[in-house]
Amino acid sequence: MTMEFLNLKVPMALGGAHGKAPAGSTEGAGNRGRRIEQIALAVALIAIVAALPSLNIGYRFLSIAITTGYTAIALYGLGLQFGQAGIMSVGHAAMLGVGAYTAAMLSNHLGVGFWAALPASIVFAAIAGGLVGLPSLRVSGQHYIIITFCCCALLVICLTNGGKLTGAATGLDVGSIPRVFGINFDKLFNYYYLVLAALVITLGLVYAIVNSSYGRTLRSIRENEQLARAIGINVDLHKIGVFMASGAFAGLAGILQVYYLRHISPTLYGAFPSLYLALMVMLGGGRLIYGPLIGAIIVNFLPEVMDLNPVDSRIAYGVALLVVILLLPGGVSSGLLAIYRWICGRLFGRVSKAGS
Amino acid sequence: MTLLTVEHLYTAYGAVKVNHNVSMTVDEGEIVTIIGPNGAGKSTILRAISGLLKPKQGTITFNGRNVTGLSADRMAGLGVVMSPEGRHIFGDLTVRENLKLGAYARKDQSGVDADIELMESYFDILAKKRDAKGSTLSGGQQQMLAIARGLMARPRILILDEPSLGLAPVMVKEVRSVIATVRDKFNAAVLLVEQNASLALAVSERGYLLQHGQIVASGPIGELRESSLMRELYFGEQRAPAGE
Amino acid sequence: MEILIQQLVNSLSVASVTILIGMGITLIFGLAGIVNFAHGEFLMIGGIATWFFVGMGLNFFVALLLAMVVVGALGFVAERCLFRFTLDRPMNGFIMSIGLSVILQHVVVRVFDEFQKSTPDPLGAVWVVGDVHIIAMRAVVVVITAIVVAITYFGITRSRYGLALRASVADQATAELMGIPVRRYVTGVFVYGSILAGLGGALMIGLFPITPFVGSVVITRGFVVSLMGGLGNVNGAVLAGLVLGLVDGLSAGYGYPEWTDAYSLVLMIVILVVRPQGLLGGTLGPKAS
Amino acid sequence: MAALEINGLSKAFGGVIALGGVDLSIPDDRITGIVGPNGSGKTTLFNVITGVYPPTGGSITWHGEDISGRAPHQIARKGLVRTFQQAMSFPGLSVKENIQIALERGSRQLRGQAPRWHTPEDLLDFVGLGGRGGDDAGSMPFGNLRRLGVAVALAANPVLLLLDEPAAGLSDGEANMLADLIMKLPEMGIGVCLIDHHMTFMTALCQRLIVLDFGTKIADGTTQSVLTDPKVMEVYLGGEL
Amino acid sequence: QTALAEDGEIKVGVVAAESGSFVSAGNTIAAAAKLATQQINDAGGIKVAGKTYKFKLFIRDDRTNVDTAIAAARELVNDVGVSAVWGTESHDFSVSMAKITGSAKVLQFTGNSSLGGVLSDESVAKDGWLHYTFQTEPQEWQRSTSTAKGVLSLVGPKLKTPPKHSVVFVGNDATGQYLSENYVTALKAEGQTVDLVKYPPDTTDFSPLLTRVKGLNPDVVHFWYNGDSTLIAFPQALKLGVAPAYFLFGVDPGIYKERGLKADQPVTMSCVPMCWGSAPFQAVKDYFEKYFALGAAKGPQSSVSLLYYDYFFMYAKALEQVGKLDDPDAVVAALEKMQYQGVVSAVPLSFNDHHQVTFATEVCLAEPGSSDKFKCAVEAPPATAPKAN
Ligand SMILES: Nc1ncnc2c1ncn2[C@@H]1O[C@H](COP(=O)(O)OP(=O)(O)OP(=O)(O)O)[C@@H](O)[C@H]1O
Ligand SMILES: Nc1ncnc2c1ncn2[C@@H]1O[C@H](COP(=O)(O)OP(=O)(O)OP(=O)(O)O)[C@@H](O)[C@H]1O
Ligand SMILES: [Mg+2]
Ligand SMILES: [Mg+2]
Repeated sequence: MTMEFLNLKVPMALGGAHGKAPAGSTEGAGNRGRRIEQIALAVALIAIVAALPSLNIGYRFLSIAITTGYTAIALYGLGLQFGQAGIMSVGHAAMLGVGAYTAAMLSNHLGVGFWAALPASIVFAAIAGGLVGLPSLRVSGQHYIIITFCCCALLVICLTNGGKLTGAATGLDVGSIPRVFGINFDKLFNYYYLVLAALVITLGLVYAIVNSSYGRTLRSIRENEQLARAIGINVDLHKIGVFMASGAFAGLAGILQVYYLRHISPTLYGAFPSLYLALMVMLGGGRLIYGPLIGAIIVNFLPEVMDLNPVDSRIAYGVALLVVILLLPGGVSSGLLAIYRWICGRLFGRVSKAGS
Repeated sequence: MTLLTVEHLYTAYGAVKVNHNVSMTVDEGEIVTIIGPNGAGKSTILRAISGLLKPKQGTITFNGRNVTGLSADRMAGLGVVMSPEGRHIFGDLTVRENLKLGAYARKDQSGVDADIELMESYFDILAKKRDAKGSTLSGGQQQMLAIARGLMARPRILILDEPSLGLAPVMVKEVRSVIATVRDKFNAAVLLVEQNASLALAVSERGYLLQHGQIVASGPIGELRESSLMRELYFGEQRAPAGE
Repeated sequence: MEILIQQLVNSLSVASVTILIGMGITLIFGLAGIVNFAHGEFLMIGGIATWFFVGMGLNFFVALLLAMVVVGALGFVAERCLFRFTLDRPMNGFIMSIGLSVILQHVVVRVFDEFQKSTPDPLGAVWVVGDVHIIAMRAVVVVITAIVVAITYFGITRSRYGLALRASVADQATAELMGIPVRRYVTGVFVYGSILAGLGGALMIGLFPITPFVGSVVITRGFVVSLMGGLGNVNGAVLAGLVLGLVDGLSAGYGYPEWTDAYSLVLMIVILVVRPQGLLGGTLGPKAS
Repeated sequence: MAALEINGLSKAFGGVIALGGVDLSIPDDRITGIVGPNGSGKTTLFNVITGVYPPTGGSITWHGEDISGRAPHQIARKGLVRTFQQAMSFPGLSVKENIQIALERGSRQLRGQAPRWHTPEDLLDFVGLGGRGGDDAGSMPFGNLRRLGVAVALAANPVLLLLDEPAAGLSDGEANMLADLIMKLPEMGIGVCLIDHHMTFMTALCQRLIVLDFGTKIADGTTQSVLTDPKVMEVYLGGEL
Repeated sequence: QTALAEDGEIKVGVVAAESGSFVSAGNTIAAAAKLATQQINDAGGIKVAGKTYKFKLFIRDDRTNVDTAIAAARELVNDVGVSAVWGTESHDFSVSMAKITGSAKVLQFTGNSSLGGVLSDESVAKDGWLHYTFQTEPQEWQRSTSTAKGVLSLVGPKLKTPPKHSVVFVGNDATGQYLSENYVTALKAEGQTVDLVKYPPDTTDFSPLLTRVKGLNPDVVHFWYNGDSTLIAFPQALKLGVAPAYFLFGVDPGIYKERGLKADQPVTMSCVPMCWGSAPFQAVKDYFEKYFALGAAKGPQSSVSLLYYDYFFMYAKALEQVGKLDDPDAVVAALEKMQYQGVVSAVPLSFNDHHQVTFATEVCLAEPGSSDKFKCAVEAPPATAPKAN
């Protein structure tokens, strides 16, 4: 079906609602100059972020940076699922929950520590992602969104009533991460670097996926399932695949979270955290490589920056969100990118040709 | 009497300019065809006239009234009705409901049922599939429904974007007679974009030839068919460069 | 036996508030193509407004009407200033509505406070039949719901508006070509749905106290009802509301009480997987590609 | 035996019998045309062959293998690739990426041959969309969209290409260019089965025509003989061409 | 990492929810902390080794978000360098925070009843992770027993036959799960047969569950733990005629009166820990007068402030006793031994060897048919944990 017929923007499924890929999106970044630009940007970013702790930024800031880091990891999974395959979920915290609870239960009942639990958390969350994804093969976008919300609520109910196994409503505690190479992860700095490393790996993987033929396959499903099937793409398999990938990243985020908080309980994985995850992806932009990271940074740091009276800050926060969504429908990252391209165009006297 | 006047029309999608300085008229009861290669901007002119797309510049006058920039629903209320390219049937609604919606802007709801019967007599498939969902119709059946739905509005001017698309030859002939009927029975003008040469030439009186968004020739259809561009386009006598 | 009858009576009243919420959502979601997560806050504001007007000395039912007006106006402003601009990107509208819900909650906290608000029971009467207690206010809620359902059914489903709205949500441009003033109708549906939320909130505070945070508790049920019944389908919302009410009543009465919420969630997932278009079928909502 | 053998194929939608027991054999080294009145079951035939709908009865054999009831992607991987009557693309992506996706898929089903097209640009040139790779597939004019549809299907590396009304919306001139393109396919080892109502286009391309009416085959033979068949003239052409 | 006071200041911190879903409890902590530190400072501060110090209070909002709570704790402990922290009011946050405060040897006072579940010989021992954490809510079996005794003794005379069958109706969340166990045991120890019905947190329409309770034919229904939910459920219960008598935990007589609640049945209620609507002791009355004079809101949760107030004075006293500011271990030891006559209790406050405070709970009875006539009792806390018979 021709989508842009009649030149009225056809409302797209709740699932794939970002409209056209913004200029310069990671999708099909073929151009060599752009790739160099991207690598330079990534290196610069990592350098800055790695240098942060030595700038004496304070523990509060560092703590929030850690939260931002593992949240961003989960968001990258959601970003793959939403930005590439076009299937949104507002129950994503449940996947984090599976990762976190896997680690906590292994530690409490079997005495398994962080490093051994790490792959288990990732695998279990991936499986959970695949299972929760199954209904999406039958129901359409917005119906599926509500199903994810309900799955998340169900998980919370199960964890709350899980007795000793899940620690019920009180939740579970975990110990510290065993040292490797003498690194003590109880030190906040070291934990920060651990999360940072995980984030960099995530970023690399996501970048590779998005720019691989697999990424293109996902996008084809997002844009037109029927056509994708007709050229031989196994749509169902890839949908479940992306849910599992998305779950795997959430699992990684989950285990990092539980060993940071050292104590978890079901409410951490309920409706509200899930909504916030969806919100962060939308805010940052699901399709650009830095979108999820920017979303996580905004949501975690904005309340800090706007440290008004708490009630006022919430109101201001909500208003800021409305303004961003209205003015930058592709997310903040696409807005930033547009500004960046504009500046480049000005500086180098060349009009960016991207997307024209 | 001139029914529709388009003067110095410019259109664009964002930064992409499509039509430049297009001027044309349609008289009452007249059948006019716009002809032009793929991507020339034919559909875009129709969108601008029917109110789906705001012109960048220029005026559109209908029945002596300046209607530039009016929304599509207002235009439909005035009697400017378009049956869009690609059918756009409401797939979830039944054939009958689709027809009823066609008459939405009409004030005389009493006449609607009679008109539905009339449409069913023009296209008997619509009677057979009365309660079937739009999406289950075959491509050609949908096309017939789209034309009938446009007629249901009893328009002053009916705008048809490629009405013969996907119709079997026997049905193309049917459409030809329906278009004639529109004028004779419904007293309406017809503005047509049509790639099927035999249909366009058979029904229309006048034509505009469009290339690169601009009108390059106009006149009685018999004269136009002799123009070289027209021959090239409709009869493939010379190759037009691809991808225009 | 009395307990069972009492549970059935309860279910009916639980169902009616659910139906009111679900109907507003099903119309806004299914026919205006807007996913409004702040619908729960609209309801909360309906309740708080009622509380405020009752506090000013007005009769409860006068306050209820005023609350409907207030929430209707709120809906009008929200649609015209916000959702209008995201019609083509429902997911953005959805996220925006989350922002709106945060704002509304905290504006209420700011203007009043975060504590529970309650009004005295407007009727106070309880009819005891056998050992079954029928609370007068709950009976009134059931009756009002029935009236609203009837009005909505005939106003939207039976009239040509219903058809026009279904067409608009399926294909906005073509609907406009048919002469349907899509934008105006979308506003109309949104405001009507909001008024229903206002009514729901007012009736709710007639039954029990509410806090500024009650919206997020009821919203899920609203979405569940609208999807279970079929988007945009008034009958569907009624049926789904009754089913949920019954499931809640019976599972609370005879199931494991701590799993009460889970029964309806599982039921909904099963229904949607078996019948993706909902029990009675509906629109596809914001156009699915 | 022809590559695609269809025996007693039927498909009913509730009470509507879209296909009522069709026997066909379609070779994969030639161009075969299918015509018929609107609603006669042509698209349904393609839909059933490519696995969009399961058949109600009958069998479909592709190179000796029964493929009825298989999933669409499995059938596509066996070399039966179709286009859609409503021209389709991946609208949010660039034209180039549209083709690249299909090329990558197709290159996994090479069946021992060398790839025909190495880059999206090769294919774009082939269908006459050269230089349009950067366009957004969602805002293309109709005619180009049709070409893109054909290009995507070709990229998926078909053995038999099923085209549903590829010339709809094209003028005679444009249809001629498309015909030239399709004409080249059998030489390249791609069979074509084609539905269209554009008769000059069909007569130019097909030596053999199959005519469906009410879900049954009413004629099958050389184009010349079919088009002069009085029954076909009556139900389909509505008199002389 | 010990917090050293400079310029005669002792930095102390509060982490509480000033926004988000726990806001109504969280605000009371901040209010109590401001009142206590202001009083201590105005009265001349704390004298340590001949020098006078004043409390400098750092209040951090956790936005009812555990990540923010942790960031706030990290900031207070590592950046600001406080020597003690008060808060938070929710279990998960307290536990996560304790892991930060504990390893930095910063004292933490938290009025979190379910913390009792992790305070053990091991965890509060010298190298245990809760060595520096003190629970400022009474041990649950104490509160449960004194409450159960109080309820039954007030309700009993009002009923035709002494109550035998109690139903405990409780929210199924962390606190609810933990608390109800103890209360059920306490009721059983008082000779009751007990049924426990848990409702999902956030329930708004309780009628189906209350009808279930009614079907159990209880003599007394105990709405346990969450005052806000109780205030929603109780009027519904009255209309459904669920039981001949009720107990409302966490509902203050002040609220009962303000809401104009009224019942033909005897209704008892208790507060966490003392009621502001019908304060049993003059000290408590005075406290609430000052507290509300500061502009704090009157709500079901107002009393929670008392779980934090006294401990500022205890901490100040402990510092004075130790005579050093840089020896948290000595401060802990001093607190472990201390008897302090606070506002919240008629008998001196003291911590047991699990760092849990001991005091009694006040229970009030609203006279049937009235919303403002109360009869209150404070049962002395029992010496040992009850055993169900
Ligand atoms: N939604 C859109 N956004 C951007 N550009 C568009 C959009 N729709 C059409 N265009 C561009 O406008 C130009 C004119 O398109 P239009 O659809 O009017 O052509 P047409 O003459 O009707 O062609 P056809 O015969 O193929 O239907 C084309 O170059 C097309 O790419
Ligand atoms: N999904 C469906 N549900 C019900 N009926 C259907 C469905 N799909 C097709 N039909 C019916 O089957 C018949 C054959 O339709 P089909 O689309 O195959 O026709 P066609 O030969 O391709 O016609 P056209 O030339 O108009 O495209 C039609 O009567 C159509 O209404
Ligand atoms: Mg066109
Ligand atoms: Mg067809």
